[in-house]
Amino acid sequence: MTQKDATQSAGLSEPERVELLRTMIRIREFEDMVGESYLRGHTAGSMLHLSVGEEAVAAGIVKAMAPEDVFTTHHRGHGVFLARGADPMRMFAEVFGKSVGYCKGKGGSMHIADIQLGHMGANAIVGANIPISLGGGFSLKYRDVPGVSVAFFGDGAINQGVLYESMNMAALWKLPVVFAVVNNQYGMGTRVDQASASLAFAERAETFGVKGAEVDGMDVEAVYGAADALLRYSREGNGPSLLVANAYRFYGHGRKDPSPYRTKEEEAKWKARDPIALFRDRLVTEGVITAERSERIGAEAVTEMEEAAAVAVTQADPAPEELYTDVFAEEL
Amino acid sequence: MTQKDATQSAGLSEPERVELLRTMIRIREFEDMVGESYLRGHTAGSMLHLSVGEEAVAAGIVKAMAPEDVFTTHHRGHGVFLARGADPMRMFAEVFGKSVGYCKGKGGSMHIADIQLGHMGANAIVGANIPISLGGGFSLKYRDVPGVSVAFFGDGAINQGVLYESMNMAALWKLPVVFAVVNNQYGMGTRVDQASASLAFAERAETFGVKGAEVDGMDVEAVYGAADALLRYSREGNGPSLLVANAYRFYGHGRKDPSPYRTKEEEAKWKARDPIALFRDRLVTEGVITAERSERIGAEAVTEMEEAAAVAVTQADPAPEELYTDVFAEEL
Amino acid sequence: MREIAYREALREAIYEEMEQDENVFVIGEEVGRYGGAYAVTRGLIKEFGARRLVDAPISEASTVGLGIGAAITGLRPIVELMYVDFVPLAMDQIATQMPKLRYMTGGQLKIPMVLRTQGGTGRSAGAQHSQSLEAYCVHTPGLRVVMPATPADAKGLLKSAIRSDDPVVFIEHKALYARKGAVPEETCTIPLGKARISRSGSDVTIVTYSRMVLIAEEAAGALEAEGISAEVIDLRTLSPMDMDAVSASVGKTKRAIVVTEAHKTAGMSAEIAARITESNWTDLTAPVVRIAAKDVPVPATHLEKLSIPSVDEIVDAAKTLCGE
Amino acid sequence: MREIAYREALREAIYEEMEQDENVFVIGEEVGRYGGAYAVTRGLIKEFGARRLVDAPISEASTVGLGIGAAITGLRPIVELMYVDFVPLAMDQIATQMPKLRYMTGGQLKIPMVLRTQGGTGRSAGAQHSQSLEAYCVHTPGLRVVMPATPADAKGLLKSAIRSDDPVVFIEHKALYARKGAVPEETCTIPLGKARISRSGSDVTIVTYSRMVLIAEEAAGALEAEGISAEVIDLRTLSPMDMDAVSASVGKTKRAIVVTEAHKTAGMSAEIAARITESNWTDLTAPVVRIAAKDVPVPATHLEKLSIPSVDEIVDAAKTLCGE
Ligand SMILES: Cc1ncc(C[n+]2csc(CCOP(=O)(O)OP(=O)(O)O)c2C)c(N)n1
Ligand SMILES: Cc1ncc(C[n+]2csc(CCOP(=O)(O)OP(=O)(O)O)c2C)c(N)n1
Ligand SMILES: [Mg+2]
Ligand SMILES: [Mg+2]
Repeated sequence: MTQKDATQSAGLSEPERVELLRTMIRIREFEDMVGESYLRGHTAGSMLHLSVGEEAVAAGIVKAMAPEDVFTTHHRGHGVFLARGADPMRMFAEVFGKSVGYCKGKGGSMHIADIQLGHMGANAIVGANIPISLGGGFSLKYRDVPGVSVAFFGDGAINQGVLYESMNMAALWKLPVVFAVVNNQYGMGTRVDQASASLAFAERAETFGVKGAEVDGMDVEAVYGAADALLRYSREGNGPSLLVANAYRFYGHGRKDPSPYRTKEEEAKWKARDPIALFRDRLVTEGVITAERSERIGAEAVTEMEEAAAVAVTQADPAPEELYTDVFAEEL
Repeated sequence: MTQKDATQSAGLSEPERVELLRTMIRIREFEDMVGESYLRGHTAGSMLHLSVGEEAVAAGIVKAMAPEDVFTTHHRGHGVFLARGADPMRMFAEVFGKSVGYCKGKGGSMHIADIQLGHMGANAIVGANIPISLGGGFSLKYRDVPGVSVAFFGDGAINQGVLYESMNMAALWKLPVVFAVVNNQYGMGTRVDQASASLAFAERAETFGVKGAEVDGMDVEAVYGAADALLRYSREGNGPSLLVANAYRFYGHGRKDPSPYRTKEEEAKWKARDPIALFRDRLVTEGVITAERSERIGAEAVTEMEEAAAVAVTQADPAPEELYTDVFAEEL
Repeated sequence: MREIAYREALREAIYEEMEQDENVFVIGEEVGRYGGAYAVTRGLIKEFGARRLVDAPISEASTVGLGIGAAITGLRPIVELMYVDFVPLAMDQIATQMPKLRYMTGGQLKIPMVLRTQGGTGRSAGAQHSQSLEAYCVHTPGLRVVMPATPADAKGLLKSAIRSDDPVVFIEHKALYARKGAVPEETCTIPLGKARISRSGSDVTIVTYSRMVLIAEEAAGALEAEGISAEVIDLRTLSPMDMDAVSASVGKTKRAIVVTEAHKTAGMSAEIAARITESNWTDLTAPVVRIAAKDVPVPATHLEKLSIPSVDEIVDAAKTLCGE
Repeated sequence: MREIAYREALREAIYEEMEQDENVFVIGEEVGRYGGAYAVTRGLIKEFGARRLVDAPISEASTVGLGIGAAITGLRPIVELMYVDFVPLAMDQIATQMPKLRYMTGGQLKIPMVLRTQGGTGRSAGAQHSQSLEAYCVHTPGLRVVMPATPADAKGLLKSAIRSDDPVVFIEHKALYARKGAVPEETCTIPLGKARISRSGSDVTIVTYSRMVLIAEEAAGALEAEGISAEVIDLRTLSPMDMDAVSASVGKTKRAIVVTEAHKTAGMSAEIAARITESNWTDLTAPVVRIAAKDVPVPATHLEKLSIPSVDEIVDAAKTLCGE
């Protein structure tokens, strides 16, 4: 290890930091590309929720995860899944409704899953993935596997009662469950403070016996640091934890939503803290990478995503018989 | 007003204090009597949840309520309803499944209601009355009526997600809703700390923007004082509040449950703080009533309940046609 | 007559009822500022303010409960659930509270409340945003269930639903919002519980509702070209069901096809078929044909369309029925 | 053969399966220390400890969700809901997650999970503790639904349900727990999806399940005295339904009565009647008779009994059917 490799931030080595940047850029490019495909009519479904602006949350938390960990996401979960190692072609294919998609095209953007990668499923019902992740944590502990179960959900899900039921159960049995709140400030057109009377989410978690923390969701290393601490805490048998990561969705709720409910000033303020630009600039300033290298990473990501989308779009639709398969594991 | 009348405790006059004692004794006698009737097979239904031991909570909170207030209860709601002015005969009749019962015998013990008295219904689904009371509070504010809406529920309901959804909504719109937690230490055979990882319920409420307080539920004046403060707060437009009143159910979950899940020592400890005895002794010690008068109140209550039960038991069953009525307000 | 879209017809109904009754209010996710996920309540907040167009947090169970409590105490709530797929989140309030409180309290509690929602396929949004769950509600005594197919019915039935003193589950269809149709200018209600003969015919009766009325109409058109005269009955209200209208039609045609976008097993197609069989036993020349969604979760992608009834299926069934 | 009670048969099934598979565990309110509200799991915590008999807080939705997550990750949960009336509280997990996750993920997620609950009338506990909600589940593709009537079936079917790799809703009946019946000593499973001829007969087929099997048997006994030979079919599994068995019987008797304790409209009686009509059209001498609970919330008090099918109703219907 060279001297330079040993320079660390939030405990990360230089190569790790670069990879984190690459992850964020790849997410951004995937989302932009899938959004464009959507506008061009390539997607099968009519709903597409992009996580642009939230890359630091996805990359930072997933970085703190171990191979044996499991997770679920909400409907805005592409970023998390990509960070976890998803194959973009199969993701595009799923969104396009193709048979080589992660779910054979039967799920679409809102139901992507890959049990091999510990992805127990994106979920289109706000909050519904939370108790399922609770069960993942229960199972890890029951089977004595040293993993954690992470539930990713939005600020909107904060008001679904199952969150509190699940926090209580996780705390009661000291389960390795991490509640990851991707607070992008809005649930559709409703600003978080228009839906939640109190924003003291981390303190609230503590009153359920859940360790709570809040973090700047635009700073990937801050997210990683906070997530790493909480995941460690939960992994080591201390019980559940909750992380609120404050970010912003740069697109509307769906790809076509012009977001008339928020001001241009607010958007500009948040976009000025673009998590990718912030981190890239930091790495450049600290001499970890050059501007050129960062641009190369960007260009590579563009190529990767273009190619993946191009391959996906030509794939076959599921055969009509697929309508009837996968309902049950066993026929009776 | 004589000098003596002016002597007050928790702001209550002597006659009020005596009435509070009478209310508690009447609840106790009703519950004992209905329990006996149950054992004799007079009740129509098989489920009977008695509030003996919780009289101070019912009497104290209801004392703080105004005529325009509305409320719901859980399945253990006889005491609250009696304190509110229910006719014991019609209550017995309902529990016995008679047509003169509050609900024509169609509801039974777990579904008693009297909209005239602001009673929007006992509810047999743990927690389900909470959002209904939220709606009562919404309606009071919408109609500009200076009332509050009180939801009575047990420590078991603390783990139903709707409580948190409802607290948030009540806080968001500053609704006059009071969440009254009758913490009798058990939900069936499960001790409160076996179901709830954290017992910081009042603090928890605060993190939802709900004013929280906790009180000794065996001391009726303490309950009244705390409830009065919270109801005032909510009535005056400051938003919702939550009161945790710590009490104990002296019988089992149902009348026949021998409560093998709790120790005799624990029972004895709580019974030593019988809310009726505590308050009676205080009033006697303070010279507000004599022991004789308190016994007379007891005897009157016994007679009242015996007579009410005797009348109720001879009433007619609902006619078979009643099966089909009251499904809809309008026939189509 | 002027033509307006289904969503505008609904908006007019809400507007008119809110204007004439101060106790009517709307609550639901995104119903106010945003104007509704399907733009039904767009603009109403400007007219009536946030007091009467209440943006709810994502808390379906408690939002429906709020409506119930408000209804008990004298208001007339219109609660919107953005998708019928979210009915299960509030199912305790919808199935165990709203329809039962009146009965359990011996008639004391009145619940004049409308639960507006929308369902069906058409956006390839997958199994959690494409369902047709009316049977859950129709199977629950104490609920009225309404599913309009046309703008005129949407308006007239919603007005009646809002005026009803009983809880009404009012299920719109996501694929109908933009469809236009003639709707009278003047205020008029359409009574709950009455079916509509959408097309007269003499050879076979097609009983259906909501968007499947369009499919049935299309099938009837195709059948006409082949010399088969199909009568299409739009039930409009599923609970209670207008069996008089259905029976009279089948009495005439002797053949019946039931079409639903909902899953087949233990759904509305079974109930309608069973009732027709009971009421028109001696008329029927063959068993009632049920054409319903396949008993699989609704897939995303192009499979979605294969999962629901098609014009061809109806045409084939009618030809077979009439061919004997 | 030894006779044991229905609840003991269930307990044996759970015991045996837990013993042979470490991944089987039970979670629900009061299932551990208390031993279950209806004493089904009594004593099991002593054998298996609190790790495998998990007392859940009163959080039905999340408890079912926990089961799903545990099932996805390799366990075989038995989740108990104390009453079927609480199914609506967890309805999103039961109807929108448990049965759809496998399909939506293209077969990736396996949900080997049993949701045990109990329903029906018999305790005069009112509309919120006396329901029969099987149709909600049967109408939802992706679920198996089982409703045993006898101790032997309770044991054998529960064992099969626990071993199934698919989600099974297993609905017991509160009025059957104490009933005794012959149950083989040796381990034996009963396959899901197969009906049982509970009584052979030649004049009329009575199709039913769960406690109504007893009522049907009683009616069959009474009918025998009047010279009418009734065949009673106990469906046992409602999803999938064993139509081969039903069809064969009706093919023989030419007459069918369906009896359910669930509400009539849009419930199981409609589906069974519709299927029989479809499969046995040419056999039937009269429309299938549906005898079901009245379409009113279940009342407390003595009215409860009037709300559900009676022996007399069945006898009368059979006599009318056979009298023509
Ligand atoms: C139970 C439920 N209610 C409502 C919706 C409709 N809906 C989809 S996304 C969304 C907003 C969710 O906001 P948040 O949780 O903050 O996630 P974000 O979209 O901001 O990522 C809503 C209301 C839904 N899918 N599920
Ligand atoms: C939703 C729901 N779950 C479970 C039950 C069964 N049950 C009835 S009372 C009860 C315990 C409730 O405890 P608590 O809320 O503390 O009230 P308490 O009985 O102690 O007054 C349970 C589990 C129910 N009626 N409703
Ligand atoms: Mg958000
Ligand atoms: Mg309690």
